Formats: sequence, C-alpha cells, structure tokens
Amino acid sequence: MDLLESIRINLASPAILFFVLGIVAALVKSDLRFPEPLYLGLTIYLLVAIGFKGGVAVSAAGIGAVWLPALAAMALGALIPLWTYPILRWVGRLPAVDAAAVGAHYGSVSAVTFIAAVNFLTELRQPFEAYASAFLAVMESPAIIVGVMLGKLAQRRQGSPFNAVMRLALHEALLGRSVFLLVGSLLVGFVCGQRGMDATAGFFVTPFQGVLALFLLEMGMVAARRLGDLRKVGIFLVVFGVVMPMIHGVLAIMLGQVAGLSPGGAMLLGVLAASASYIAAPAAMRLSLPEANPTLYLTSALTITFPFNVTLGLPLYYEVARWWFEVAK
Amino acid sequence: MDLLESIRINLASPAILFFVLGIVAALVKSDLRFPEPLYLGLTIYLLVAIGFKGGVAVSAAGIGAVWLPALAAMALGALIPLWTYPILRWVGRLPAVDAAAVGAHYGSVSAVTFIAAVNFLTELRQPFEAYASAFLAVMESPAIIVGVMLGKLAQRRQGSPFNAVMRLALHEALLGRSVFLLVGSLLVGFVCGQRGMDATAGFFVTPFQGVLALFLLEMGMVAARRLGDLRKVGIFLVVFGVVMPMIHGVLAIMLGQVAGLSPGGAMLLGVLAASASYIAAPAAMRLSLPEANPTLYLTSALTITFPFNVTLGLPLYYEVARWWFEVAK
Amino acid sequence: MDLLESIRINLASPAILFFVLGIVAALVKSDLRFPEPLYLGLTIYLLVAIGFKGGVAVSAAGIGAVWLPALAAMALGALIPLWTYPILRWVGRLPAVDAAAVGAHYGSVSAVTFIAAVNFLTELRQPFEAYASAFLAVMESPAIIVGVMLGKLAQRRQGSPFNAVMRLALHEALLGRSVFLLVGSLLVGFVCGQRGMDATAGFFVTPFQGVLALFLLEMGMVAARRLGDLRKVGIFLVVFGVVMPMIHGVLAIMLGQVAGLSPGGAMLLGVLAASASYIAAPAAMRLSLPEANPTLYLTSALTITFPFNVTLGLPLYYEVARWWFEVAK
Amino acid sequence: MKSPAGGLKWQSEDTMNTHPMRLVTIVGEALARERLKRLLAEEGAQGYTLFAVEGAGAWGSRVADIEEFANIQVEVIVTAAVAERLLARLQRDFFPHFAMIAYETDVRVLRQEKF
Amino acid sequence: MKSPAGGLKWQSEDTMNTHPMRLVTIVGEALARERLKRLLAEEGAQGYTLFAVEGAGAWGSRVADIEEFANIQVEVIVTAAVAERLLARLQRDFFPHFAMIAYETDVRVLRQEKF
Amino acid sequence: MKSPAGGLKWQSEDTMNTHPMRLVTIVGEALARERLKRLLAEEGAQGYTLFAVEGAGAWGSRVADIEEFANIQVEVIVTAAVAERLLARLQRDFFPHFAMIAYETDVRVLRQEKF
Ligand SMILES: Nc1ncnc2c1ncn2[C@@H]1O[C@H](COP(=O)(O)O)[C@@H](O)[C@H]1O
Ligand SMILES: Nc1ncnc2c1ncn2[C@@H]1O[C@H](COP(=O)(O)O)[C@@H](O)[C@H]1O
Ligand SMILES: Nc1ncnc2c1ncn2[C@@H]1O[C@H](COP(=O)(O)O)[C@@H](O)[C@H]1O
Ligand code: NA
Ligand code: NA
Ligand code: NA
Repeated sequence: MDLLESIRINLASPAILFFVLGIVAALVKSDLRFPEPLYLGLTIYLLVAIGFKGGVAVSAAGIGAVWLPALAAMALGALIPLWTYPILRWVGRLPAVDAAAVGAHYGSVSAVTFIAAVNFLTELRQPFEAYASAFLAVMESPAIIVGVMLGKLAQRRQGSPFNAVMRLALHEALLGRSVFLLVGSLLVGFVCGQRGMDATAGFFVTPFQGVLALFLLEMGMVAARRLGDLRKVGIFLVVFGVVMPMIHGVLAIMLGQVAGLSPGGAMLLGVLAASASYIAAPAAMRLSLPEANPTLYLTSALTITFPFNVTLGLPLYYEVARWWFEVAK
Repeated sequence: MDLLESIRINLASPAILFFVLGIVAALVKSDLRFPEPLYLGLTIYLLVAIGFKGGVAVSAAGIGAVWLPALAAMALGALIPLWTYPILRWVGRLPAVDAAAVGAHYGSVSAVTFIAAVNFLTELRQPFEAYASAFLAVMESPAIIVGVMLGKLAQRRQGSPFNAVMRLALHEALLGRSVFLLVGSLLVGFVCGQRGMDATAGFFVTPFQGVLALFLLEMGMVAARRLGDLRKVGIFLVVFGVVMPMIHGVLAIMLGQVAGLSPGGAMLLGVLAASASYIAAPAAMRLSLPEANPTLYLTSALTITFPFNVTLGLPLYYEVARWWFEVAK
Repeated sequence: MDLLESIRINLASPAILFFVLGIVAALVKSDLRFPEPLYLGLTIYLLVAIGFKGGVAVSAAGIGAVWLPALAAMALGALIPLWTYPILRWVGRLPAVDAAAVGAHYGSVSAVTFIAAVNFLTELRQPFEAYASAFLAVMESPAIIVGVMLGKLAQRRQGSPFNAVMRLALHEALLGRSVFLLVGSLLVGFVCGQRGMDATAGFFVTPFQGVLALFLLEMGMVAARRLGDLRKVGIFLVVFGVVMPMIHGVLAIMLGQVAGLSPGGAMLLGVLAASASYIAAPAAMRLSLPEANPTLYLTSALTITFPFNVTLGLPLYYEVARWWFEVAK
Repeated sequence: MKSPAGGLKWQSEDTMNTHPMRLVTIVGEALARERLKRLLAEEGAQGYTLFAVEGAGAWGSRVADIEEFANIQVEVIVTAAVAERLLARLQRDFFPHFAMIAYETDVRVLRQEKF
Repeated sequence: MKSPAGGLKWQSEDTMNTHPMRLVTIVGEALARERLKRLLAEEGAQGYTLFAVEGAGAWGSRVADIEEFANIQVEVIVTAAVAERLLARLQRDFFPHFAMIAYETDVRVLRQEKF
Repeated sequence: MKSPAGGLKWQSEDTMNTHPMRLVTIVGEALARERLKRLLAEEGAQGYTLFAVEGAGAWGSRVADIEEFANIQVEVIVTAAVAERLLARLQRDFFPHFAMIAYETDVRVLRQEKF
C-alpha cells in the first residue's frame, strides 16, 4: 500500500467524509447548527473516552514502558515554540507576541486530530501502543506555558506583571477543561484497569468511532466558518500551517522510533507533534497574552493545519512512519 | 397474522409506548422537558444514522436498482400537492394559500414516521430494501417547492415578488437542516460503503431503536401540546388528516410494487407518501408563504396525521402491502 | 471477601472514580462545566433506562412476586419521616418545618445511588431481583407527601391553606420529572416485556454503566460545590447524614429478607432506604414548604449522605446483607 | 408642550410609532416558573419572555446545571398599572420564599394595543 | 443647563464616559433569524446580541424545544435614527407575518463610536 | 416638586415601592467570564445574572457553539457610584483586550437594600 492508497482510504472514512460534509454545510449556509451543549457533550465524551482507554492501556503496559516516550513527547512539545518563534518573528515578520502565541499552538496538540489518527490506524488494522493517549495528555500544556513565557518576555515593558500572568497561564494550561478531562480520565482508567474497561466498554468503546464522525461534522462547520479569515493571515501563515506540521511530524516519528515505539505508536507521536491546539491554547492565549491577535493563531491552527492534518496529514505521517522504520531497521 | 395482531404488536413496541407516555406527560402537565439542544441532538443523530445506513445500502445495491423507485417517489411527492389543493380549496373551503401550504406538507415526508416504520418491520423481521432511506431523502423537497409555487400563483397580486420567494423556498427545501443531513449522510454512506459501516455500526446501528424510543417520548409531548388547536382547525381537516394518508399510502404501495420493490419496501414507500412533514415544510412555509396559517398545517400534520400514522397507520399499510402483493402476484 | 475488599472494589470502579474526579474538578476550580441540557439528557436517559429494565423484569417475574416487597418499600418510605422528625426536632433542635423537610428527603430516595448500587452488584456478579427498580419507582413519593403534611401541621397557624399546599405537593410528588419518568418507563417496560428489551438493549443496556460513570463526574462537581455549606449545617446534621442511612439500610435489609428477597435484592432495598432524595424532594419542598431552609436539606442529602452512600455505604450494605442472610438462615 | 427639558429630547417618548410601557424583569429560582406564569396571567400580562440564566445573589450562586437549582429571568411588558400590581404581589407572595429580584424599566413599544 | 428636573438627576445622561443610545429589542420566531440579521445589517447596525428564549404571546406559547417553533430575542444598540428606521421596517415587513414584538429602551454606552 | 415635565410622569421614579438603580449590561467573550465575576465582586456588586448569547460585532461573529469562542451577557444591578467605577474599569482593563461592549440603563428596583 502506498501513499495514494492511504489517502484514498482516509478520505473515504466516515469521519473525514462527515468533516467534508460539515465544510459544505457552512459553505452553502445550511441552517444546520450544533448548539453549544451538544458540542460540549461530544467533546467531553471524546476526551473522557480517549483518556480512559489510555489509562487502562498504561496500567496494562506498566509505567515502565510509558515514561520514556512520554517524557520525549513533553520535551518535544515544550521545545517547538522555541524554534517556531524565530521563524514566525523574522521570516514571517509577525509581532513578537503573535510569534509566541502561534508557536504555543503548534507545540500544543489537538485531541481530535489524535483521535482521528487512532481511528485511521484502527481502520487499517495497524497495531499501535494504546497508551499513546498518555502522550496526548502530557503534551497539551508544556508548549502553552513556554509560549506564554516567551510572549511575556518579548513585551517586558508592557502590561500586567509577569507572575500574575504566569499564574493565569499555569491554571489554564493545567486545569483547563481538556487537559483536566484527559489527565483525570487517564488516572481513572489507570486505577480501574481492565476490569473497569469491561464494565464500560459499551459506552467508551462501542460507539466511539461513530461519535467522532458526528463530531467532525461539527468541526467541519467550525473550521469552514473561518475560511474568510484566510485572506487576513497572509500567505506566509498558510505555508507555515502546512509545512511546519510535516517537519514536526517527521521529527517526532524519528524520535518515537528512538524511544522504542512501534510504527503505529511513532506515527501517533508524529500526529501529536504535527497537530496544533485550537481549544486549550486559544483559551490560554486570550487570557494570558490578550495582546496577541486571535485571528492569526485560530485561523492557522483551525482552518489550515487541522483540515490538512486530518485529510492528507494522517496518511502522510503513516507512510513516513512505515518508510522510516524500514530504513532504520 | 392479521391487522389486529399487527396493531397490537405496533402498539406494544417501546417506541409507540414512549410516544403515548409523552402524550400523557403533556396532558397531566408533568414538568418533564426536553431542552432544545437535546431535541436537536436526537434529531441530528436519527437523521444522520438513517441517511448513512441508506447510503451504505445504496452502494451495496447499486444505483441501478435505486434510481427508478426513487424517481417514482419524487414524482409522487411532487404530485400530491396538485391533487390535494383542489380538495382543500373547494371541499374544505380553505383559503388558496392555506390549501397550497397544507398540500405541501402532505406531499413532503416525516422522517420520524419513516424511522418508526423501519423499526416496525425490523421487529416483525419483515425484510425490506435498506436503501429505502434514499426515497426519504429525495421526497422531502419536491412537494415543498410545488406547494410554494402553487401558493404564490394563487395570490399573484399580493406581496413579495415571485422569484425572490422561490429562491427562499428552494434554499429552505434543498438546504434546510433535515434535507441537508439526510442527503449528506446518504452520500457519505454511499462513498464509505460497508467498510465505513463496520467502523461506526456501534453508534449508528446498535443504539438506534432505543434512541428512537426516547425521541418519540419527546414527540408525544410536542404533539399533545397542540391538542387544543384541534378545535381551531375544524372537522374537515381532522378527516383529511386521516383519510388522505390512507389513500396516499395505498397508492404508493401499488406504485412500489410496479417499481419492483418487495412488500417491505413498498410499505415504506407507502408510509412516506402517507406521512406529512412537520419540520421542513412548516419552516419553509413560514418563510416562503408567511400568509398561510400555521395552526392549520401544523395541527393537521403533527397532531392528527403523525399520531395516526405511527399508531394505526403502520400496521394498516403493512397489511395492505401484504394483501396487494398477494393479489398482484 | 470482606468489607475492606468490597470497599476497595467499589472505590476502584469507574463510576466512583469519576465521582471523585468531579469533586476534584470543583475543588481545583477547573473550568469544566456540564450545561443544563447535558445534565438533563443524562438524567432522562438514566431514569428511563432503569425504569424500563425494571418494567421488563416485573413482567418476567409477574406482579405476584413484586407487590409485597413493593408495598413494604412504600410503607418504609412513608414511615421514615415520622421517626426522623422527632430526632431532628428535639435532638437536632431544628425548627419544626426543617425537621419535616429533612425527614421527607431521607424517606424519599436517590435514583442515582440506586443505579450505582445496581452497578456495584453487577461488577461483583452478585444476583439480584431486576424488578427492584419498581421499589425505586414507588418509594420516591410517599415520604415527600408525609413530610409536607408534617410540615404544614407543624406550622398550622401560618401561611397558605393546607389543601392548596397539599395539592401542590401531590402534583410535584406524583408528576415531578423523576417520578413520572421512572413510573412511566416501568409501565412501558412492563407492557413491552422481553421483546421490547431485545429491540432496545443496544441503547438502554449496552452503554448504561459508562453513562452512569460520566454522570457521576457531574454529580461530583455538584456535590462538591456545596462543600462550603457544611459549616452552615452544624455537626448534628453531618452525623445524622451518615448514621441514619446506616440504620435505615440495616432495617430495610431485614425487611427485604422477611419479604422474601434475595441478598442482592435486600441490599438494594437497603440502599433505597439509606439514600436521600436530592432532586424530587428539594423541588417539592421549595414549592410546598418554602419556609424550610434549603441549605439544611440539600447539604445533608447531597453533600453528606450521597457521597457517603456511593463510596462507603454500598459495600457496607452489601456486607450487612450477606451477614444477615447468613444469620437469618 | 411635551418636553420642557431639551436635554431629554433623545428619550423621544413622543416618537410617531412607539408608546411608553413598562418592562418588568424578574430573576430567580427556576422552580418558581409555573407559579410566576400563573401570577402573570392573573395580573393580566398578555405575554412574557423567559430566559434560562446563571446567577448569584444573596441566596448563593446558581450555576446553570441542575434545573432544580437553576435560575430563570422573566421579562414582561405591561401597562404601568399592571406593573405596580405585579411588583406588589411579587414583593408579598414570592420574595419571602424564593431567591428572587425584580425591577422595572421604561420602554417604548410598537403596537401598544398588544400589551 | 442640562437637567432642569432635579429629580431626574440620577439618570445622569451627562456622565463623563457614557453616551445616550437606543437599545432596540426584538422578540419573536426563531425562524425569522436570518431575515432579522439581514435587516439589521441593511439598516446599519454595527452588531447584535441574540438569545434563545421561551415565550408566550398573542400567537400562542413557544416552548423552547423544537427550534422551528422556538423563540429568539435580539438586542441591538443603535443611534436614534437607525432605531426609528429599524422599528418602521419591523412594523411593515415583519409584524404582519411573524409572531414578534419590538420595543426600544434608552441606554448609555461606553465608546459611542462603536455603534 | 419632583417632575416639572408632566409628560414624563409615566416614568414614575416616585412609585411607592421602587427605587432608582443602575443596570449595567456587559456583552462579550465567554472566556472573560471568571475575570468579569472577579471584577464585579471587587467593585461591590451584590449579585449578577449571566446569559449565554450569540452575537456579532466589531470583532466578528460569535456563534454559540464552541464555548471558547462564545459570548456571554452579564447584567448587574448596582448603585450609580458602583456603576461608574465598574464602567471605568471595564473601559480600562477589559476593552483593550476582549471583544466586549457595556452600557447602563436606569431601572427601578424593589428592595433597594439588596443591591
Ligand atoms: N445585583 C444583582 N444584579 C443582577 N442580578 C442579580 C443581582 N442580585 C441578584 N441577582 C439575580 O437574582 C437571583 C436571585 O437573587 P438572590 O435572591 O439575591 O439570591 C440571583 O441568582 C441572580 O441571578
Ligand atoms: N407582553 C409581553 N411581554 C414580554 N414578552 C412578550 C409579550 N408579548 C409577547 N412577548 C414575546 O414575543 C413573542 C411573540 O409574541 P406574539 O407575537 O404576541 O405571539 C412571544 O413568544 C414572547 O416571547
Ligand atoms: N451594536 C450592538 N448591539 C448589540 N450587541 C452588540 C453590538 N455590538 C456588539 N455587540 C455584542 O458585543 C459583542 C462584542 O462586540 P465586539 O467587541 O464589537 O465584537 C458582540 O459579539 C455582540 O454580542
Ligand atoms: Na503540536
Ligand atoms: Na407524504
Ligand atoms: Na431513603
């Protein structure tokens, strides 16, 4: 199977097709709407289910097998803002605070992209480390914290005192809804183990892939509603939003291989590195770096990188992982 | 098995009993409420699930098997307003615009009635063409468009220009929430095929019948809240709301047999013809024929025809289909 | 297996761990929120599912097997306010109307506690009478009615006329959302029987335990938000909220054994007696005894008794039931 | 001469189409919903608008998650006479028992005859 | 001299930062949502705020469960001139066909230039 | 002499039970929710009411689907003095960073001592 075939399979999966349907709904101005409580319910379900399953997997594999790649994942997340900052600042000519904010988004992760990747591997019957959700859980916060620090340092003279802002950023990065649910459910799953999974699989596993498909319908609408902002962000960010994910993806796949993951697990680490946060990071930025322009980071994370990743990115990272594991063998 | 036995089985099914429970809830003024997001969530789920399953079935059967009965279904839907109009106008003495609006409702279809019919056949283990949902998808709009045209022609001298109104009507008829979800999910299912179904059956199939039961609880409340309006619509519309569905049902069953459907599939076509829209059509009428009186079309579609169809209509159309296929053999 | 082991198993179940996670969410002020429609959706699902399953079980066991223990359950519920009243009034020195209101809460029941107990028995593979949900359905109202009568008698000279208030209380006690859904679904399940269950098990059974876990996440937040009120209610109510449930639980287990239940069924009856209502009863009290102080009854039912029961109470009542059935053999 | 106070002209209670009327706003426990509706009907309000809200006040904070502990806001447009009766009855029958506030605002409506 | 009527001083339309403006409130069928938005844009409103509400009025009660039969409230802050045009067009184009009411209130805004 | 302007009599700021007070309304990003609550507490508001709303304004349209990009409206009844402090702080601390508007309305409350 080659790249084109992988792309074909991904594009013909229910999740991605419903994502496209959502984009169409927004473009033709259908009156379809997901009211906020419904959106929130789907989000909570997906985060809890993925966290819980990950926790059960960690308890099966043992902490010993997980801590090293998890640490590598965290380090990668924390470092990404450091090298995207100069690129955004000096190549892209973004204001300092915007460079910091955008970097934070690309160091952090998108849970939905990760879940779509898990879906993709499941459809292909490609094995992967089920505890990879633990990487998702630990990779969301570090880049946010680093990004806010960068942003505050860059505008030292201005605004609110550094410590107060960092407290806000830490609270948001560590206790924001998505991090809290992911980490919390991971711990719950870890304590329950397989016995807990047996009791709740009818809810956390059976309908999972279908719920994701429905959720991507909504995400398609959310992303497409911002298509108009593409013109505002300029060509540089559009290129950045496609190229950087590929670089980060490849880098993380190699790192994953070094850390001892299987091709499937390394691909998931690649997806995490490649993905950009569009929930936790924007919320943290609005509160901790309110001077940064949300149009820049939201449009690039949500309207460029997210659609790229779930459509073409997933098969791409998958083929890279397979190729790299061949090469590195 | 005869008609009475069919009725007994239908009335003792969870879906219909929960519908009755909903009616009771409204009558005794229980404080039970389904907030709008919950209602919307259930609707979206049911439409997406039925559309998706239908699409998978179309891809299995091939377009070749589907296009002829689908065309027949569309034609039937488009024609119904043409012959109900004179009846409503001159027998029922309704104003022209109301005659057009009511006719549009009876030519269009009720997805929930269709889903209840699928449920009914499933419980009876009666086989049917799974791609029948495609008929549902294509039958919703034509009658709405024909009805609005009739209404506008009937009041030529008045109001807003014909073209502007038809644009509105077309947008609502083709891109309104339910049509969009049904047609969109049908296409998604068609592209995914069985592989996509395998991945998502735990969500789109496993809980489906139970969700319908819960939804009918809500529909019972919605229908019963309008019981008071029965007095306002007059005896003619009450009779019309029971008799016309039976005529349309029988007609469509014969048509289905001619078009090569099985007894189960023909019964489903009968249910579609017999059912009256109470979501898409009212929305389109409010916007395109605002001069029409909503009490008339809502009460007849929602409070007379819908309850009649799901309780007595389903077993009736089923027995008619069985009898007709005996006769016509 | 002894008490400690039972406690360990219960505390390590997904439901209870998610409950603890909810408490943590509230304590660390995470921005996690369950909007009302989501809460309402989960409630409706849980009540309908447990009622429906109970009804199917009643139809399998026959009314003959159910009526006696159900009557015992009702009587117990109605009597509890009568003996808690003097304790609350003269030992706890509560105002008369508050003593009546708190008593009503402890005579009535908590559906979620009951569902958690069913979960617990299921995980332990301990058999129980599935029709025990019928006890849940009939035990919610009697104590509310008795409590309101007590409260109105105690403040005869004051306020609104006795009859008007009792009508309000009866309406709320018999037609309030939770009673209506439980009793209604029980009837639906009873009429459908196993055939109806087969059709809808994918919704009412498969995901049930997982939904409960998610719901307890929310309940943990709700209970913990009132932790600050613990100081306001005084040490007496804290002790009352832990000791009275144990007394009622033991009493009801013995009663259950006399009424011919199995150890599992008797334990469920014990859980019902031990539990305190925090939805139906508070609503009825606000409307029928508005002079009673909601901080007292809400805090004791929701923040003391509910957490105690679902964490330590369940294993305790289970071990008591096993011991008593040994002794009484 | 309607308005001697030139500075108040912008209030234009004399605009062609609009008519002065009172908007009574009530915020409080969702549990009082049915009773409030009954009160409005009794006092002669011709309609009302109801919002699900979150709130905090003297009786503590009312997060919008459990309906039984939730808040609603009811807005009702009435004549001055009805407004006064309404507020008086709220004061007497509702405030002692429910977490609730009420206030009135001057508004100008289209189609006075509706209210 | 702004306010000859001492008793009206508390209305302080002359506060340092705030500027008089009109708040137009429209309550009615959710189905009119897109048309209302178009109307607001046409008449020059710079923004709006929209609430999902439950309500009852002359056209019957609108429980907030089925969107197609639900209610919305739209609030929009505009200048007096825009308010008048808006109300006139509501009266003419919307009231004959939709269950709907509208009224205006005097408010004082920060940052007048936004509206 | 309270009201020299006869035509303004219907405003009845002198009704028996009601007392003039300010209603401050704030509409803006849901993300500012906790900060707004803190501000209200700091400036001495005794309560508040909060609505989940949809809206559009200078910072673009805020559909009510994703909480992080959603809108809230906060209404708070306060004395004139608190209203002024509140508006000043909103102007200074919130408007530069958040999509937000604020305005005040004159209202008449029951039970003045609560606010
Ligand atoms: N000062 C205030 N401003 C706005 N809303 C208030 C205020 N005080 C109370 N409320 C609302 O009225 C409800 C009942 O208030 P209370 O009776 O003080 O608990 C609260 O939950 C709030 O929604
Ligand atoms: N007197 C009133 N006070 C407040 N809201 C009202 C009033 N009358 C009508 N409404 C609102 O306006 C909507 C449409 O009113 P109507 O056209 O009278 O049915 C109703 O559903 C209510 O939400
Ligand atoms: N003219 C207006 N009338 C009513 N609400 C407005 C208006 N302008 C802005 N808003 C509300 O205030 C929010 C923030 O406005 P803005 O800062 O202009 O984006 C918007 O999302 C609207 O909900
Ligand atoms: Na990343
Ligand atoms: Na039809
Ligand atoms: Na009890």
